[in-house]
Amino acid sequence: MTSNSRERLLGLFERMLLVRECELKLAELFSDGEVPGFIHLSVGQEAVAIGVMDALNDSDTIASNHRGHGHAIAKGVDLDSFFLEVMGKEEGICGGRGGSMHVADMSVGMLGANGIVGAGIPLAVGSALAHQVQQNNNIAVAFFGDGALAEGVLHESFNIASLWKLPILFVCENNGWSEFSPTSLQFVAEVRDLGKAFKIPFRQVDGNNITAVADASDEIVSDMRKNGGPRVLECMTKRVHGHYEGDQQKYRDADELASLGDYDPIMLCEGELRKMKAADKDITAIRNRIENRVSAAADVGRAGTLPSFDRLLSDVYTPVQEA
Amino acid sequence: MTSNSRERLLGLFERMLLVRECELKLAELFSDGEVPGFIHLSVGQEAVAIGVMDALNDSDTIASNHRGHGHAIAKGVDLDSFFLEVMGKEEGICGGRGGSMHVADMSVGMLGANGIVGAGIPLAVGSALAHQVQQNNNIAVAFFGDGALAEGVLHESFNIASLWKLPILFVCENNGWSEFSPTSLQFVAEVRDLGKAFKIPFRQVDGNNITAVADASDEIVSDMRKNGGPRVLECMTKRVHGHYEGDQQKYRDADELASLGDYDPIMLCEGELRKMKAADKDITAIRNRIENRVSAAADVGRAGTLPSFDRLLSDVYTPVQEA
Amino acid sequence: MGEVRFGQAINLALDESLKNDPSVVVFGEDIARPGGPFGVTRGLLEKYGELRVRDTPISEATIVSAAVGAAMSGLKPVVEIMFMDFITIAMDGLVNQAAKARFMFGGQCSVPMVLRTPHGGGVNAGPQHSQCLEAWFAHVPGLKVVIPSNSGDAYGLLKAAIADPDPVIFVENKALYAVKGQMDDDAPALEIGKAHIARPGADVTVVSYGAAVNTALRAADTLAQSGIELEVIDLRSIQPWDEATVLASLSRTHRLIVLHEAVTAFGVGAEIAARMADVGFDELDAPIVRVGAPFMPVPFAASLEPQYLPDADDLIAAVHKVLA
Amino acid sequence: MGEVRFGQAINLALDESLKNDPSVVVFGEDIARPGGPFGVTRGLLEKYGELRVRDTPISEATIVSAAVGAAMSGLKPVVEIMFMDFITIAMDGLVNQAAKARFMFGGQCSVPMVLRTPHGGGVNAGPQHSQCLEAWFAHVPGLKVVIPSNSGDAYGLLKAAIADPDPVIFVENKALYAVKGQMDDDAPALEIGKAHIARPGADVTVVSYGAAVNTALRAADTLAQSGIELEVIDLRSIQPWDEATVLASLSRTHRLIVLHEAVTAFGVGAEIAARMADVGFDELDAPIVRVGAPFMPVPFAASLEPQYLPDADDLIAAVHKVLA
Ligand SMILES: Cc1ncc(C[n+]2csc(CCOP(=O)(O)OP(=O)(O)O)c2C)c(N)n1
Ligand SMILES: Cc1ncc(C[n+]2csc(CCOP(=O)(O)OP(=O)(O)O)c2C)c(N)n1
Ligand SMILES: [Mg+2]
Ligand SMILES: [Mg+2]
Repeated sequence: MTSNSRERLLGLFERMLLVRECELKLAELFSDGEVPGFIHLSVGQEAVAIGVMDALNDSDTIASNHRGHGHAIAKGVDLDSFFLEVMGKEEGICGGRGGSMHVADMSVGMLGANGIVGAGIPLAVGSALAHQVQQNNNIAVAFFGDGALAEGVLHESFNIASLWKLPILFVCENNGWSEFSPTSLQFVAEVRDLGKAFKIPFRQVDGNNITAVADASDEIVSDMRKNGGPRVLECMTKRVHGHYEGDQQKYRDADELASLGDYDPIMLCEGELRKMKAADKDITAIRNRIENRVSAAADVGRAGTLPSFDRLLSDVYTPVQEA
Repeated sequence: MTSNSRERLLGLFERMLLVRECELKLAELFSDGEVPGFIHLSVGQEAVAIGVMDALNDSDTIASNHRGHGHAIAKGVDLDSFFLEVMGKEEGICGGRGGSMHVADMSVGMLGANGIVGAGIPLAVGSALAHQVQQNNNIAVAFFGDGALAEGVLHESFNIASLWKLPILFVCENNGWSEFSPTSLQFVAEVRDLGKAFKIPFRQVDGNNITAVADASDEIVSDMRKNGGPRVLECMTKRVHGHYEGDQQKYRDADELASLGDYDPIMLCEGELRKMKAADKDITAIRNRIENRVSAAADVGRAGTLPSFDRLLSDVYTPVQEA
Repeated sequence: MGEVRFGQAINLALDESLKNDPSVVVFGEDIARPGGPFGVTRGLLEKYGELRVRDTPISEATIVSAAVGAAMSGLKPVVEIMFMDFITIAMDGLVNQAAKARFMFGGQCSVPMVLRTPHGGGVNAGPQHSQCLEAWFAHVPGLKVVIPSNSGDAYGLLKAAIADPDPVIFVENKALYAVKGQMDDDAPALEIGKAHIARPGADVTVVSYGAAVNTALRAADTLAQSGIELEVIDLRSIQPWDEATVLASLSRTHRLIVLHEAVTAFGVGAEIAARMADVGFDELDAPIVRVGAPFMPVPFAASLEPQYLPDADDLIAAVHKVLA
Repeated sequence: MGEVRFGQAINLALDESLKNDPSVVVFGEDIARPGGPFGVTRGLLEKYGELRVRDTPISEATIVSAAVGAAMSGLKPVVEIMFMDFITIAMDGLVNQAAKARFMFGGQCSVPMVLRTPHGGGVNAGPQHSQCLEAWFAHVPGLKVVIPSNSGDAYGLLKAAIADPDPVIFVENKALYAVKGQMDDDAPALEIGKAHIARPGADVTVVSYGAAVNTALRAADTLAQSGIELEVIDLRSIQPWDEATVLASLSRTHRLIVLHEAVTAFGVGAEIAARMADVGFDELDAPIVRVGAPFMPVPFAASLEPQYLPDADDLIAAVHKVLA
């Protein structure tokens, strides 16, 4: 263990904590009525977003799903713009038109969260196609849950990606649930076997172990940049909050709910850091930094202005450039 | 080899020949301008339709695809009504509204050819669901080509059929081509591996060997009736004519085209029959019987009346029953 | 029976249909064990068992096409698509299979299935969870499209839809689920294709359907105070739609407005207006005005969605326009 | 350049776009090696190579959504859906992704893609290979829908569609592919949203698009012999559509007919008629009549399809009606 690896883990820890604290803050704002609509939190799954994104460049692209806050933050969406968007403000990254399920930031290759389960998968295929045509050595990543495995576009996308050797990484965040139904009642195949059938190299990792996710992603992504072609990464993880904020999760066993804490990727990471002899004060400093950063962003969110309707029509189509 | 098995094979031979002669007659009628639209012939693939259907009862259901003449005839659509339909006549099984790509006969469980690649697959899933709910011990069969493997509904249907243990037999007629493109440029997975991934028992047979198809189908179907659940049967076969009648097949190697005769299921079956010491006169009698039957049906087709438009509107919706 | 919520009325209609007809089955995402994303199917699994009430994987295309195949094989499936926006994934089963089977097979079979799905905004669900896409289906010969505006109609129309031999898209405005309304056990059965005059009035005919009918009734209350009487027609079904009732009303009022939540352009209102500009032309004393959503996706923000959604004020402005 | 076939005009526009803009890519089923089911993309693979011109598997949903993702990542994809009927499988990519991306992301990106697809009957292709579904897309904010009626327009409009920053559905009537028409190299660039007066006339305005424009022109020839002058407007694009040109024409003729091959009910004609019954009300001297297909799937038989398809006689009957 080098201080190098400790520094790296501290960085990953901080970024996971950022996602966590942002989402807990959103939960708070939501229950205060400051977030319209509904939100899906990725609490407990932070290691996936942070671990995978650790391997990417800004020019790589990702397509996300309804549970996309972590992906957006990890890919580098400006925090203020993120809060402003989820809170439905004019200064939001999408001008308040999309909200939680549609956060996107083209400037960092975040092609959008998505309200349609599975829809991000073929979008990412298209993005990978663009990278291949442009020969820019970028890769595209599709993030999707175990529930999305049942959608036909997954199958089509695996096939086309493999057939065309597209630079796409399929990341399945398997948290065992799709809404209120367990995966076992939803999908009979193992992702591993699908990967094999479509001749796409597959890897499964403990999605609550940030080092495991980050290391696997690094290896996979450098391999992709060297050798091209698609890859599948399945991250086994846990959804801690309800499907959407406010969902009481009555459909889950008390035992299962009680055990969730044992899998908390941030806690596990902190344990790891302590084993590595990370200094208390460093960890505390990180906690403080994140807390300040998040509460500042939430304040910015609160202070944002409500979007005015008048400008909307002009964004349905691209305005004609004046010659 | 029993005389029993020879009788059986003679029966299968006769039914394959029926499909063949019907299609060759259609080709003739088509070039005479007596068949509107376009038609897709299954010449060379007859063993699949006849072999699978040999295992089914009238109360079993099938959903077919664009290349469905053989399936329809094998399932028992009345020959006159079949010709009348493909030729667009009022007395056709569908009143001339559907034609070649939409032959259906509910009275024999033929739920329709289909103009949409892959669409028959989930229809058959629904039919299997009905059998399961009604606990009638019937099974449903989906016939589809290798090209349909790339459609997402295949994946969804495999999953749901396996999850719900539906009595459905998925029959992939793999003829190596989808329209003008070879399977190798279309689909990277083996059906076998997909079956395995979805935990559906799989079998592959030489689809040009009628005995192989019929025996496998008999075994599979009796197993299904006893033990329930889905099965996959892949029949390796050859498309002899063009994708549609009139297609010159310039995209196929001369060698490949020249070799097609070697795989002819009817010729192979006749060879088998001769090995079994079937009498020449029996085979000749069959040939004559079929020729007469088909030319009589074609004559009926020619003599059919052109549908009149006035009745059409009344079939868009089910007429209200008078009390 | 008194007052029941819209969602509960649907639940009751499903329950009764399952009880009275063993060929009725219900399936969809999270509708069985969890009782439905909006609680509409609660209790059905417990009563009718796993064979007839099923949770499905997230496979909309196959769910809908399987319903078609099941309907062709002796069942009457009632399937749910969780948000109407997701119907984009399931169009083939509806449009190329369910709608055409009877016609293209020469009347050999019917396809007795119902697809229930919620449309509409009002809960800040954003551009992919708020659309009103019913005009698409009204354009497809072979489909019926039913859209109730209140609990009693939801109950009666859903029973009629399930009993109907042909495929019916049954659209539920999600903002209505919690709204209470009168439901009478002994109300006469409702017939698909018959409109209801929700409020008679002599001055302007307002044709509407679904939740927008309630908007129209509110506007009518307001306008009545200044002596303007709206005749509010609740179409109840938009395919088929009750042209005779609309034309008769227009012949009394000579002024027509169509109101719906869907985008105005190329929406359901276009057909009503176009038809009346033909067969009702001689009755018209004023331009036909349509009130609907502007030509844009449904925006998310709390400040935007209410302005996007057509409301009573928009209708009142239109009334003043046709009376000008 | 003289006379070229409609299909060849499209080929030329694709060729030129591929040549001039390295970000243009073309993909679809059997479009590369085989040159397209109608031969429209012949030669493009040979000229521009496998990276930019690709055959796809039969996976319409992914083909279209991949085009959206590619368009968001720097390409200008032109994809083909072999028959418009198959677009039912690819609706999500168009409606929930392509159409909404720009708006719901607050204008951060455009989605410069074109989806080419043939619609229409006339070749006895039956109920699942003949539909005209363009009204669906005209109802979806964020999409543009272009439908040329002749070779010259096909060439000019396809180039405009590919250059357009937003998603365009480019609809080609399959009965036109072999039809020859004038194509001028030095014709001015065409602008999406501008209609063309295909024939001026004082008596009745006939608004149409696609192949039906030619039907209108034939009817106009016939009627001219009895002294009735139709003004035939070729919309060229139905979303956006050129309301100003239609209104101006109506203000001259005071009579309006809309003609298209699609099913009349809830079709494109409904919007044109509805709009004119509002903004053009004072100009109208007669009912607005729509001529389109009856409310049924497209029948297959040789005796049925011609009666199903709206033709010059149907239009002439409508003209007599509005002049009565
Ligand atoms: C096409 C579509 N179908 C259904 C839904 C409703 N829905 C939203 S999330 C979800 C479950 C998704 O499960 P999974 O993919 O495992 O993601 P998770 O919520 O577990 O992160 C469903 C059914 C949807 N948004 N889109
Ligand atoms: C959804 C859809 N996409 C494309 C087509 C056009 N098409 C008709 S048949 C065919 C190839 C099918 O190949 P396969 O399934 O192998 O059947 P085969 O023709 O070989 O019997 C295609 C692409 C279609 N009819 N439906
Ligand atoms: Mg999940
Ligand atoms: Mg094939």
